[in-house]
Amino acid sequence: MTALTASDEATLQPLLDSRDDFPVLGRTTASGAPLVFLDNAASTQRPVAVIEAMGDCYRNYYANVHRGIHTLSEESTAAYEQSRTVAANFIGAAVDHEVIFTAGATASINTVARTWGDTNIGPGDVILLTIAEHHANIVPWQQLAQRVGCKIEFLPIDDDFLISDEVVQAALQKHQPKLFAFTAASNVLGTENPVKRWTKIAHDHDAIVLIDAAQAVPHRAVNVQDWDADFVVFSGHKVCGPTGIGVLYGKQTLLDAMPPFLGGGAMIDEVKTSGFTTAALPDKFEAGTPPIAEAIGLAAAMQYVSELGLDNIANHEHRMCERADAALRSMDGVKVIGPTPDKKGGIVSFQVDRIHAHDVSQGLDHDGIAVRAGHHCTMPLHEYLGVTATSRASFYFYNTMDEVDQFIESLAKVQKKFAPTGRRRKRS
Amino acid sequence: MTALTASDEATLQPLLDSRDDFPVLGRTTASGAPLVFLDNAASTQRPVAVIEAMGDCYRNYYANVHRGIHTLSEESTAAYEQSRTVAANFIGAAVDHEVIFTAGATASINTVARTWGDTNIGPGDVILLTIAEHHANIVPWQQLAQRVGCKIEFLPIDDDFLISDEVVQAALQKHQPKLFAFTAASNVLGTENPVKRWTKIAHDHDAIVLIDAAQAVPHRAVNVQDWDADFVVFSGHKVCGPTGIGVLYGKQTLLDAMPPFLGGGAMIDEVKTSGFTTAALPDKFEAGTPPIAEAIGLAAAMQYVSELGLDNIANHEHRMCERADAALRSMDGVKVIGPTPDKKGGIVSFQVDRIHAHDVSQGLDHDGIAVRAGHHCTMPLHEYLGVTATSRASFYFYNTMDEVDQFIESLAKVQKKFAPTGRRRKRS
Amino acid sequence: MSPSEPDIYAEHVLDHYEDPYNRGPLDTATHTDEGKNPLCGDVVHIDLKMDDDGKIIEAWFDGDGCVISQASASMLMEKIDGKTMEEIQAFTADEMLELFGHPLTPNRQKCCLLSWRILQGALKSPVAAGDDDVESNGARRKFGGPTLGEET
Amino acid sequence: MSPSEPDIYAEHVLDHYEDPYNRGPLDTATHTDEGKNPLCGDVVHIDLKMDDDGKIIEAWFDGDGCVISQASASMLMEKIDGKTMEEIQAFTADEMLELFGHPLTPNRQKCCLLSWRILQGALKSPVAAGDDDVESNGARRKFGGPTLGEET
Ligand SMILES: Cc1ncc(COP(=O)(O)O)c(C=O)c1O
Ligand SMILES: Cc1ncc(COP(=O)(O)O)c(C=O)c1O
Repeated sequence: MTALTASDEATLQPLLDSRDDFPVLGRTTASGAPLVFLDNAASTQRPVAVIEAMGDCYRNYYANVHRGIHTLSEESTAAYEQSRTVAANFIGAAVDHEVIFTAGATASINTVARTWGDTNIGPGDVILLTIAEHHANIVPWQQLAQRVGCKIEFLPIDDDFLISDEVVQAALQKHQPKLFAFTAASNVLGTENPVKRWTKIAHDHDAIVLIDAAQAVPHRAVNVQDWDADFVVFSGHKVCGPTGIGVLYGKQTLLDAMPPFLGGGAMIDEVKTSGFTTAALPDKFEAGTPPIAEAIGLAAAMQYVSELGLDNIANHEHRMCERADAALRSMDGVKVIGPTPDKKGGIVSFQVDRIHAHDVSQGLDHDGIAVRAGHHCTMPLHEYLGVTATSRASFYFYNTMDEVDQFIESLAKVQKKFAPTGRRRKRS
Repeated sequence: MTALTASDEATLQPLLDSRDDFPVLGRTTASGAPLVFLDNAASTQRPVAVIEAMGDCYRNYYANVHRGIHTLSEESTAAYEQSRTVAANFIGAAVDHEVIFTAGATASINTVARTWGDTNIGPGDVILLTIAEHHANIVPWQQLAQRVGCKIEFLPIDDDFLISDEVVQAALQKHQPKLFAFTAASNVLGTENPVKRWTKIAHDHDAIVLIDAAQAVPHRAVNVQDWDADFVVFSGHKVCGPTGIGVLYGKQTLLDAMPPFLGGGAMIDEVKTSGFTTAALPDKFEAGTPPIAEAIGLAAAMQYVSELGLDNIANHEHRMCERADAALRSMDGVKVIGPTPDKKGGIVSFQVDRIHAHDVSQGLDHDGIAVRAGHHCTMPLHEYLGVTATSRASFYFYNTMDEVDQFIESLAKVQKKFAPTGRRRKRS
Repeated sequence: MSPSEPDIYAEHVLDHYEDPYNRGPLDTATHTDEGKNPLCGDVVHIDLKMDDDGKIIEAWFDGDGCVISQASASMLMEKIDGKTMEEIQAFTADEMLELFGHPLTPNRQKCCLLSWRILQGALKSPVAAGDDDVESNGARRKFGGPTLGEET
Repeated sequence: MSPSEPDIYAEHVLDHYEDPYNRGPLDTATHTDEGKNPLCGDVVHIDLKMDDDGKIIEAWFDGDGCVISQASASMLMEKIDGKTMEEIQAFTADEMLELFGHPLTPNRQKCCLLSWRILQGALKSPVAAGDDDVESNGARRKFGGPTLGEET
């Protein structure tokens, strides 16, 4: 692990100070221990600014958006559309209406599968995924396969938990997929895939590219135009935003050519008893009353995160990851599931010999440390690795090196606690 | 209009007092006039209790739900599932897992159309709707028709804006629809349809029944078991709850037999590279991270509304509707679009001769009064009635008789303001 | 009207509404288009007579809708009289809003821009080309891009 | 362990985990079932030997999983030894949680109830009927009703 320079310390301070903006970080867990929240890959916490932005909407100017002529509706509409602008800027979209607000990353991928997928994928066509995808980026394609009879191919990972450009290239060559859908950062391995390079290779093979950026957008600067990806999805709740909202980014030409998904108010141009015509972007994909307060909360979250600086965030997470990774690798009976820290963001998954991940998690919780245990919605990856469950510590900017150390210390205790001691059951 | 009895006044007081719980009701509009919010059919306002319930979740115990072993996840999961119980009780569902949390009423109807619809409706099958349906209860069926080739029939309304049981009976007899989907209360006409009776008639003709209860659940006591409806949908934001959440209620036997809709985390039992199996209810229909804080906010809203008493709310709304309706009908050049007050809830739509609905709305806004103008997502109804746009005042429990009077007075002013006066354009 | 009245119903707006410039059909039109804002039901029809150099000799509108949409159409007809095709094509949406002269909220801007959109469409729709199929929804088909949704 | 340790890892739970009652296969089983909780990967297999009167002569389990799932399976085997089919069928989920003896959060209750579910399944699965097809996911197929979801 490299030492902190003076300039590192300067950029770190605002991140450490940010803890004060997160009320929940001050609490204790069931056992009375102070909370050490290392479950950020599942969902992050909210700063007061986000909670207040939504409260402010409800307290001061809320009404349904779209075409309301009265004051509140005008104000709500303006705030809702301004949130779209913020989101578009945050990910570097060319125009605002390429940003569609959905219920979350899962809803976003399903939208693409049911619209672009149903119209462009046919029997025998191939969709290429990686074995490390989240269920959200597997099941919608398996459902599409049930509907249209396409095939799904999975890119394997190598012994270092990585996928080389050559493997990507060869698979695209061999399968000629219509779609290559992959995660920008694995929620288990932590691996950060080279999105721009793979997108280029895929485009060279005429594949459309969908990026699951659920674990990327919150943690490093993302520019969808630089990536040149066709579709990009992520969730609000993983970037300090509210639940109930996510984003589907799509290139305008693609979105324009796609049929609508959900039918209802706002997505129509005209409805007659004989049929309907579709509204222009973004309304076309936003049927019904949208997540108004959630969009406003998400914009506040993006502003908050931007002010801290995504490069600073990425650096700090990386350092915590390095420290945790090194410590775990040095422990007897602990195995890190994932590549070396230089290849990953702030996620470290691991297994402890002879202790089930649930017991690890429960044991750590006793010391206040929150980590996830299970298959993390990546059963194919776990099956591929030959394990049923793993434990995962995942960091965000408000975590500290000290918390990393507490986590490691507690894990050592847990290991000891569950070590076999030749106990005997009471014979009745 | 009947006079208030002493007991009416006693039940009214808590409703009037409730205004203090809604910060937004204290504000002024663009012109500086105090807000009179009569746009409740589009969306209602939030009491502090709801805003705080969500803030409390984020400040004190938020984490992603489902299978997290750590303290915060256990607490969030418990609160999320407790919200389901509250919602199930609120609508009288037999078991909690018949309540599916969705993104809203629109998402709920689309879910039924894409799952139950795609598997049970075929070419030539008939879906019966009424001409007064919201686009949310029309477009998803038109999309289904595009996919499977079914037919859609619309029940007309009579000159009194009503549909008689005989017309319902005859249409069911004639068309033998697989599905009868209708609104419990029209968002334009205000008509409250006899849900229980029509459901019975439909069941006698072997039709499945879907109730769009978006305008019913917030305004009167609803019991889905008493209705005996197969599917019931509504949105959180129309019952003082947050945006970004709604409910799909379905009878367990139907939900169990339906394929899943959105694919992803939580809705699966097992995922392999070769395919997936589906989780049990309610997870089956709740793919991905659900609207956690929104569910908690919705439960708080339901508790708030329950404490005021849905019968009291219905009574009070009805009185305001009577007063507004009578006043509008007595004005020259104003036409009420909808049945007499005894047939409707707290919604009055109207047209003013020679003044476009947008100008009416803008004119009223100048006096602080917020009403909607347009087709209110019911273009087929408007086409049927031969009008392009109407104005709509819609009441909720926090509105007052006094506000009704202010609205009527302002409307008279607007009428005068836009009356032709023989003006001449400046000739340049 | 009282001084606190919203500007958008200012005297000269209402004047245009009640006493519009060139409202009615133009039988000798060389270019024509019609479209609506289905979200509120506003309709505008524009007939233009252009000479061989692409200069507007006569510009007429007809329509149905709110004060904003109809008054702004009247102002636009007055404005373009005698202008060339190029000048009209260079006339931006922002300039249209400026022509109206009073700040409009986003929702009402759509009302104001309806006639501007139809005008741009009319320039590309010579009468000979047959206009039957543009009637319903023609404007929308020609003018893509983002819109505000309908009301709920 | 310190006194503040969560009860669910109390001495007698860990005792059952390390020194389980009747863990292993039973070749003479008359009834058997197996199932897993795919959400966490816990697996439990149960072999029962019942006499003609439906009384349990021997009850054995095998499995893989967390302390709660395996220790509770051991407790359950100990408990049902010598019981009749009726007695076991009458044994409710709540009684199973009581048998475990320490309050469990909803998520961990599922771990504790896994062996209880498989036991109820085994009663209905005589060995002769062929068990090959119940292996994967059998429990889920037999035990419907609501579940908590998987983790994200
Ligand atoms: C009768 C009716 N049905 C359905 C809806 C759609 O609800 P949402 O926009 O919340 O999905 C509405 C609200 O606009 C409505 O009034
Ligand atoms: C990589 C990845 N993709 C997709 C998702 C799904 O996100 P959501 O549950 O918010 O829809 C997640 C979060 O669990 C994730 O980590």
